[in-house]
Parts: sequence; structure tokens; C-alpha cells
Amino acid sequence: MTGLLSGHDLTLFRGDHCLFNSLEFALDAGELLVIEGTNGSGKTSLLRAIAGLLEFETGSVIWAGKQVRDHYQAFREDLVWLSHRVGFKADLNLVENLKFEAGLRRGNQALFESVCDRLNIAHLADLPMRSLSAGQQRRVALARMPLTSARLWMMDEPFTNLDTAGRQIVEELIGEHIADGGLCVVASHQALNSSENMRRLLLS
Amino acid sequence: MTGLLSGHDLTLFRGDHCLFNSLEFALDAGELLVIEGTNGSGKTSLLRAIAGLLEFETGSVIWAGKQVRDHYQAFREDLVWLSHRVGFKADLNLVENLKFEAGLRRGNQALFESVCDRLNIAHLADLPMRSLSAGQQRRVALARMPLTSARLWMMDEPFTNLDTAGRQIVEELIGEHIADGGLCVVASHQALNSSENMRRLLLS
Amino acid sequence: MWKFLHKLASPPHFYDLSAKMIPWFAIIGGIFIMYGTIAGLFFAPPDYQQGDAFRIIYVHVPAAYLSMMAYMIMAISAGIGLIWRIKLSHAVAAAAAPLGAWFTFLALATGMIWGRPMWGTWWEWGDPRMMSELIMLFLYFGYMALRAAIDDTVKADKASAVLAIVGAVNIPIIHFSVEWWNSLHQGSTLLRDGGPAMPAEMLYPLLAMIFGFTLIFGALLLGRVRTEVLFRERRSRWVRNLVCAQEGRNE
Amino acid sequence: MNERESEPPGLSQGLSSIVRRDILLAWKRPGDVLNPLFFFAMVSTLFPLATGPSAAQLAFSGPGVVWVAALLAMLLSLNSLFLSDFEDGSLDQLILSPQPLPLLSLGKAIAHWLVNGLPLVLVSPLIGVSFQMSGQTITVMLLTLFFGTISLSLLGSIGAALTVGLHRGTALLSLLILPLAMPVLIFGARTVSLAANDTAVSAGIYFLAAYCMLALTLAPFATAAALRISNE
Amino acid sequence: MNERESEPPGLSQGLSSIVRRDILLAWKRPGDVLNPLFFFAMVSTLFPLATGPSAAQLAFSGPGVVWVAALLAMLLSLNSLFLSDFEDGSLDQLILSPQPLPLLSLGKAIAHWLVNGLPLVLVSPLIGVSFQMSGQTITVMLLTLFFGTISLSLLGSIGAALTVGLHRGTALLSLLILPLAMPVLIFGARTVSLAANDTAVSAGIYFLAAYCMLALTLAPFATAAALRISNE
Ligand code: HEM
Ligand SMILES: Nc1ncnc2c1ncn2[C@@H]1O[C@H](COP(=O)(O)OP(=O)(O)OP(=O)(O)O)[C@@H](O)[C@H]1O
Ligand SMILES: Nc1ncnc2c1ncn2[C@@H]1O[C@H](COP(=O)(O)OP(=O)(O)OP(=O)(O)O)[C@@H](O)[C@H]1O
Ligand SMILES: [Mg+2]
Ligand SMILES: [Mg+2]
Repeated sequence: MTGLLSGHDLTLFRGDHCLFNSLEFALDAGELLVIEGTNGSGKTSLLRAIAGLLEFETGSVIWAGKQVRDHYQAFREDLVWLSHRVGFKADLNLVENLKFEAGLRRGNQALFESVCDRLNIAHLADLPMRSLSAGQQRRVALARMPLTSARLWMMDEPFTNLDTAGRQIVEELIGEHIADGGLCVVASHQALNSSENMRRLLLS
Repeated sequence: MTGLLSGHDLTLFRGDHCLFNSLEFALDAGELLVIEGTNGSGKTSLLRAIAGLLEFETGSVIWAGKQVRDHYQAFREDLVWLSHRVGFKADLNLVENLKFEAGLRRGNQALFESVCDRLNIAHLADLPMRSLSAGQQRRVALARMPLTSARLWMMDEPFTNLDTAGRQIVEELIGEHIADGGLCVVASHQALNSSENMRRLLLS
Repeated sequence: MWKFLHKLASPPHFYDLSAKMIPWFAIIGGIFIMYGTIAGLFFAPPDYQQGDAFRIIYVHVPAAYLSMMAYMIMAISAGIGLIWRIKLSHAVAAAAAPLGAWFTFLALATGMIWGRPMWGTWWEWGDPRMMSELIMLFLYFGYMALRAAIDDTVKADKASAVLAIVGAVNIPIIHFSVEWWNSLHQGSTLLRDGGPAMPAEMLYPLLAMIFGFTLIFGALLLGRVRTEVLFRERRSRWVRNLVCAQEGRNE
Repeated sequence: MNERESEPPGLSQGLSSIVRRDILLAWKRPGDVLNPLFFFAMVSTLFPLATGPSAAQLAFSGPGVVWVAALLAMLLSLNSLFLSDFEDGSLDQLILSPQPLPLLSLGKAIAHWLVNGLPLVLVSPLIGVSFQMSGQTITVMLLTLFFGTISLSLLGSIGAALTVGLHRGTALLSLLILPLAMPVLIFGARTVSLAANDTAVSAGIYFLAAYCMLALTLAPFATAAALRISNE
Repeated sequence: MNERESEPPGLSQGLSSIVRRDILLAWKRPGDVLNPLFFFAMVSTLFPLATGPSAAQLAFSGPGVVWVAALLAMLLSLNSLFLSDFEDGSLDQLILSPQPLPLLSLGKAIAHWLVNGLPLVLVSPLIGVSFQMSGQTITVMLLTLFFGTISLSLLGSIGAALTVGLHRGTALLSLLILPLAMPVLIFGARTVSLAANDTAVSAGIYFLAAYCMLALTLAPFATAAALRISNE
């Protein structure tokens, strides 16, 4: 099993409880990995561990032929992350928040307006994040993904709090990203439009 | 327009922005009100205002023939509330959390085990809430509803983070509650099984 | 050498080895302490200045010395654990902290008791040794409070290791600063350096006590590490085998 | 559900529920109970360190230092009084529960005092000894701290309720509370000083007790009102 | 996307981004900048209040009180250093950003100092005057506070990183930091006292400067390590 991103012999514990062991996965450029499983099956934990925020008990994750653990900085240059929590400051507005991220990682700020328009958040630019509704906050968080040029998108339940139109946009964004040769790892309870580039990983 | 719970001429502002005005709704025992609308249309704000956590600019909410504003305590005896946030202490386990609620409001503790079994959280009783996954926390939060004997359930996006089985259970719980003569106000982006007892309120 | 260390760091091996070491430490340490106590209390001559009050030195000095020693052990093993990811080493640090805090407390308490007849006060803010000992007690408390605040053992290990190392960097600075502070204010009247200007009948029991205390400390530390290891490895096969063997059945 | 299965919990049950829950929370993290204590002890040692050791100095500033240390220890622990309730949504639940909110606020303040104030009162004699106070002075200090910390828990709960949701740390809270707490501090410290000089102290203690009663009757209502506003 | 559209931001850009963001955040809530200041001023006035006013006393304990007040004001503001980042998920984003985490930690500490430490240094002369310090003493106090507060911001960031996510308020943080901050406090206060007595002070200032340099080089790495651990 090889690929640009792959995991080998992964075992993860939370407390005394083994979430999974000897898990293997591989993902190539232009592919989407959907992690599925019931509540508490370990999707979030797996994502966090792949990103290096949790430690696997055994096994290793390989990115572009190198161990993530040993080349963490290089891995992070290719990664953009979306979690349950928004990851933006509630006191700043979305422009300030997104500009801050632009100072940290490579991206294309020329797209700024078109991305905001597309996610229908452009008219919210004057409000601090704390005044936005749950779904609006989620949309702002999502805007960070197309604004960077990171190849690997990791998303934990990207559809949470979104309305139908919002969910549609997320699917399109993911579709375009992998069509462009990017990789995407998503944990979700909601079915994504399947395509031949989609792989599934079922945790039980 | 009358009903056990009704709202008349409701207007709500957030900041300078008018979310809705002259809104009317009414709901009788055994009925379900689903509030729908796109992201940012004001569902959460409406729910919070009905519960008395926000103030309407104009209009009033009537419960059992009395103004909620003036008989707030009596209204709260009939209310149980589920919001975006879990509302439980992360350091306590679910038994301790649910027992605490039992000390505050009328309920039927005899159901405790059956409710936990049904929501599939019984095996998590030893873990503090912070160790539970997003969906598991949500299930614990939901457990508070059937454990009280409040007649009015208000729920903000009850399906968030739940897997398919979880969403199914929530639908059943709501169904049973209104079949029992309860009332339920739900804001959700996900379609609920419609029945003749369901009313819809579309915010735009 | 490396191989030996690696083997030692494996929990089951450590568990077996320490079981053999503890009795030796305890017995030899006990003998030294017994000698030190008897010789110190009954045979050492009374101090020409302090009379019999000086005899508390036989507890005070070993305790004070071990309080520092325990911190060093704690910080070094925490560092090893953090850098080389050796779990046993974290267990050592975790086990050393309460012991160190106890010895620090003991040094403070005996010092205070001693200070009462000697200086006429329980506590003297001006004394650098007292102050750095007190600050050290707070360092231990901080370490233990941090550990207690984190449920997850692995996380607690790593977080407290960072603190122990930062504290170790600071200890010399603390010591120096307190001393400097004091030297400005009043002469160091009470604790002169280069102590052992004492007769052999006084000195040998003291050395015996220091040595005996150290061995007992070693035994206690090993014992605590054993329980710590057993708890941490509770889901591993060797611990389960051990428990089954003790209950007289096979898994 | 129209059949009412059980008796609704009464006021006393509501009060005891929340007191018990908050104590349980502290119990789950035993460090929480000890931290204000250590802090109290540390501040009491910082001052002699910073101002320099001299027995006369110490005896003179002892009561003031102990009292300022107690005040700060209480202030620090107050910051988190409603914070976690606000953040995890428990505050919504408390406000929407059928129990009167002033009652629940009182319960939170009581639990806060039991967890933070009481241990501090109990440990204060040790610090008194280290400042070379006499036995009688220590008794007076105990009494003043007893009433004083209760008042501080109650007053502090108002401030904590006003600042919850502002994410401002302790600084704003202190700013709001210090003026209210000033009488407590001044009377507390002065009374202990007087005791050290063998002067009559009953007036100070009466004042503190009366202030404490006043806080006990009024603060819960102020706290409840503040909570409703902050939680919008 | 395989075409790399723009140059990746360099280290200096990463550092300045985070410093600017944190200052902007403070700017959005101007109260935040003022709070530690008020706190500093209030503690400095509490002591004279609690111990009683006597000119000789004041002159004697002035340096100690100012320094303890500064230390406490810094401690209080440190509690929230990483807290909001942790809670809103920004910490995940910082850790997963391509910038080296020690650099970002340094940036947070710098912003903390600019927002909390610097105003405190600037306002300290006022308090010095109220304690009847001479002009030269005030200069020395400014210098010691300058180096001292930088060290405290840096040391404090280690403690804040270790305790983030534990929901323990300032008490645990203080417990961790106070022993480490002791040398700063002692040297700071003593040096100011010396200046008040017209004794040579350069040794103390050198020490504080050296300690500050040490903290500047080592603390960011300890903070980064602590953040990775706490954010599990
Ligand atoms: C609370 C009070 C005291 C504390 C915290 C304290 C602390 C210490 C410490 C840290 C040491 C160093 C041990 C070592 O270097 O290995 C020490 C040694 C010693 N202490 Fe104390 N001490 C206190 C009171 C006293 C008193 C009152 C006396 C007697 C008058 C005393 C006599 C000694 C002696 C003789 C030594 C050995 C000195 C040497 O060999 O350098 N101590 N103490
Ligand atoms: N202080 C404020 N100033 C201006 N607008 C505000 C303020 N607070 C909230 N709003 C706006 O009020 C609207 C209502 O938000 P609300 O949370 O009620 O929406 P919602 O229907 O629940 O959305 P979602 O589906 O995303 O949860 C949002 O558009 C938000 O931007
Ligand atoms: N400290 C702990 N001790 C024991 N179990 C734990 C601990 N922390 C987490 N868990 C368990 O780990 C499991 C994995 O949680 P995780 O958040 O990864 O699930 P998930 O698949 O994302 O679920 P969800 O769909 O609900 O988001 C859960 O069952 C949780 O109860
Ligand atoms: Mg999850
Ligand atoms: Mg909403």
C-alpha cells in the first residue's frame, strides 16, 4: 500500500481504550479519503493523530516518502486543518482572521474576494466572529482552505451547522481541490457525493 | 392564532440588523414546530428569545395563556432546553451531570437506565464528559430531555454531530414526546420526518 | 553498556531487578542509620556551644541534602524521559517528587525546631538556606500540582517534565539570588561554610546517617517506582501474567 | 408528558444540588482546593522577601500582608466562578431551570467559599505564626478572615457574573470588586493590627459580621441580575 | 494545488503576524490594556491602606510593594495568554501552521509584554512618586521593571502553556511560576532598595538583564514543547 499520504500499522489508545489497531490507509494525489464510523468510533482522534496532535501507540504516517514525525515542519507546509472548533478569534472580523492566517502559510490572497463571495460571507466582513451565527462561523472557517495552497486538506465534520446551500459549496470545493491534484481527508456522518477518486475508511 | 405556546408580533434585532419583524407563531399540545432558514437567518436567536435569554424588540410570547415575561418562573418549570453547547460539566461523568439536573427540575429518574441504554451511552458512565467524542456528548445532552417531565422541548440543531442511528433516535424521542401531548420547538437544517402534527416556520 | 541500560529500562526487567535490590538497600541503610542514631545520640560529645540541641543535625543535614538530590534525580530522569521517550524514566520522576517534597519538609521542620533554641526564632527571613529550601518546596508543590491536574498519565509525564527541567535551570539562579540578597542585608552569622570543623565522634555518625538516609531513600524510591510501573503497565501482558501467577492460575 | 411523575424538587433541594455539584467538581480536581491555599501562603512569603527581613517590620506589616494575600487569593479563584458554566452552556441551563436564579447564585457563592475561603481561614494561623503573631491576635485574625472571606465570595460572585463572557481574565474583575472589597480589607487588617496592640477589637468584628450579613442578603440578587444580562 | 502561487511567508513575517494579531486583539478591547495597569495601581495603594500610612514605613517598603504589585499584575494577565487560543481552536491552527512553534510562542510573549508589561513600566514612576522615591531611584526602578517584566512575560508563557486546557484559573499558574519568578522579584526589589539608599546598583541590573536574555533564548522552546503537550 503506497501513496502520497499513507499510514502503516496504526494503533491508537484513548485512556485505556483501544480505538483501532493495525490500521492501514493510503491516499494519492487527487484522491479523497472519507473516514466513517459511529459516534465515538475514533474519527476525530484518527484525524488529530495523523496531523500529529495526538500520538499513535504504534505505527507511522508517511507523507511524500518521509515519516511525518521526523519531518513535521515540511508536512505542516502542505497541510491545512479544519476541526470542530472554528480556530479563529471571536473578537476579530473575518478579514482580520483570514489575513492573519495568510501571514503564516503560503496562499493566494488574490482569490480572497471570490472565495468570500462564493461562501456568501462577504457581507459579514464588518462583524466580529462572535456575532456570526454558527453556520456563518463555519463558512468563515471553511474559507481558509481554498485560500491556502496546501495540498492536503484535513476536515473534521465540515458539514456541521451548514444549510443545504452551504453543504453543496463544501462538496464543490472538495471536488475542485482533488481535481486539481490535491488530497483531502474528511471525517463525516453525512454522505459525500461519491466519485471514483473517493476512498472510504470505516472505523467500527 | 392561539395555542398553548404562541408568539405575537415578534421583532428581533441583533446589532443594527433586523432579523424578522411581526413574526407570529402558535403551537398546541402534541405539536412540533420546526424553524427553518438559511445560515444566519435567525433561528438560534429566535429560540433564545422565546426562552427568555434574549429580548424581543416588540411583541410577546404567551405560554398557557400568560405572558412569559411576567410569569417566567412558571414557564421555566415547563421548559427543557438543548443548545449548541452541551450544558454539562466536562469534569463530571454523565451520571453526575444528569443527577444534578434532576435536583433542579421535576423528572422521572426511574427512566434513567432505559434512556441511557436507548441513547447508547450507558457504557460511558465512568468517563468524564471531556473524554467523550462530540457525538457522545451530544447524546448525553439529549438524555436530559426524556428524563424531565417538562412539556416544552426547545432544541437547537439537535442532530449536530450525531451518526445515522443517533439521528433516528432523536426523531423517535421527539415523536414520542408529541404523541404524549408535549410540545417541541426545533431549529434544524436537516429535514425531520414530517407528520400532520408538524408546523414549519421559515425565516428568510 | 547501552544494551544494559536498554534492558534496565524495560519495565518487567526493572520490576524483577528492583525486587532484589530493595531489601539490600533497606537493610544496609537501616544498619547505618542504627549506628548513626546510637552513636550520634549517646556517644557523640555534646557541642561545647549548643549542648545536646545540636544532635538534630543527624536528621537535618541528611534531609536537607536529600531534598536537593531528589530534585536532581527528578529533573534528570524527567529530561531523559522527555528526550528519549523512556517511560520508566518518567515513572522515576513521578515517584521522586513526593519523596523530595517530604525531605524538603523534613529539612525545613528540623531546621525550624533547631532554630528555636539556637536563634530564638522559628523562622528567619534573612537566611538564604531557609529561603532557597522553601522555594524548593514550592517547586515540588508546583510539580505535583501540575501532575495532579492532568488526568492522562502520558500527558502529565511530559508536561511535568518540562516544568522540572525549567525548574532545574532555575535552581542555581534562585540559590545565588537569595544569597546575594541576604549578603546585602546582614552578615551570614549562623551558617558558616566549610562546616566539618567537628570532632570525629560527631562527624562519623553524621556521615553514617547521610549514607543510611540515602540508601533508605533509594529503597523508598525503588518501591514507589515499582508501584508506579505496575499501575502504568496495568494493561500489559506481563502485569496480567504476574497477577494471574500470584492468584495461582494461568491466563 | 402530562402525568407528573414525581414531586418537583424544592428550593432546598435546588440549593443543595448546586452546592454539592460545585464541591464535587472541586473534589474531582483536588488541586483546585489547594491552589488558593498555596497562593495565599506564597504571597505571604513574597512580601517579607521583597521588603527585607526584620522582625519589627514583620510584626508591623503582618496583618496587612495576610489580609492582602487573602484578598488576592479569593480574587484569583473568583475569576473562574461562572466562566466554565458560561462556556459549556451550563449557565443557560441554570438560568432556564425552574429554580430561582438568586438561589442558585447563592449556592455557587457558598460552594466557592467552602472550597476556597474556608481552607484559607483554616490555614491562616500557620502564617500568623510565621509573622510572629500572638495567640490572641491569631484568634482575631481567624474571626475577621471568616467573615471577610464570606463577604468576598459573595461580592466576588457579583463581579464574576458581570464579567463572565468578556474573556478578560481577572484584571477587570479585580477592578470591579476591589472598591467593594476595600471596607472588608481595611477593617480586617486594622482589626488584626489593633489586636496585635492589645486594643479593643469588637467594633471591627461586628462591622465585618454585619457586612457579611448584608452581602448574604443582597449579593445573590445582584448576581442573578448580572448573570441574566451577561448571558445574552 | 500544485502550482505554488506565491512565496511562502518567512520567519519574520510569521513573527510579526502573530504579534500584530495579539496587539489588534488587545486594541479591540482597550480595557485589556488598562486592567493590569489599574490592578498594579490598586495593589500599590492597598498596602499602605492595609498596613497604615507612615512616611518612614512607606519609603522603606515602597520598592517591595511596587515589585510585588508588578509581579502579581503580570501573573494575572498571563492566565489568559493561551486560553482563548486553546478554546477557539486557534492553538490547533498555530501548532499546525508551517511556522516553527517556538517562533510563534515568542511572538505571543512579545505581544503580551507590549500589551501588559510595557504600560506597567511606563506608569510605575507615578507610583514611585506616591511612595516618595527620589528621581534616581525611579530610574533604577524603571530599568529593573523593564528587564523584569520581559522575563516575567517569557517565564509566564511557559506556565500558561503548561496549564492551558486545565481550567484551573490563575492559582495553579501562579504556583508554577512564582518559584521561578522569585529571583526576578528579589533582585528587582533589592536593587531598587539599594538605589534608595544610594548604594551601587549595577550588579542587580546586570543580573536582571542577563536573566532576561536567558529567558529570551530558552523560554520559547520550553513554551512550544509545553503547548504541544497541553493541546493533546
Ligand atoms: C528552617 C530552617 C533551616 C533550613 C531550611 C535549613 C536548610 C539547610 C540546608 C539546605 C542545608 C544544606 C545541606 C547540604 O548542603 O547538603 C543545611 C545544612 C546545615 N544546616 Fe540547616 N537549615 C535550617 C536551620 C538550621 C539551623 C537552625 C541550624 C543550626 C544552628 C542548621 C545547621 C545546619 C548545619 C550545621 C548544616 C550543615 C552545613 C554544612 O555542612 O555545610 N540549620 N541546612
Ligand atoms: N451583534 C450583532 N450585530 C449584528 N448582527 C448580529 C449580531 N449578532 C448576531 N448577528 C447576526 O444575527 C444573525 C442571526 O444569527 P443566528 O445565530 O440566530 O442564526 P441561525 O439562524 O441560528 O444561523 P445558523 O443556521 O448558522 O445557526 C446572523 O446573521 C448574525 O450575523
Ligand atoms: N481519556 C479517555 N479515556 C477513555 N476513553 C476516551 C478518552 N478520550 C476519548 N475517549 C474515547 O475515545 C473515543 C473516540 O472519540 P473520537 O472523538 O475520536 O470519536 P469520533 O469518531 O470523532 O466520534 P464523533 O462521531 O462522535 O465525533 C470515544 O469513544 C471516547 O469516549
Ligand atoms: Mg468527532
Ligand atoms: Mg444557529
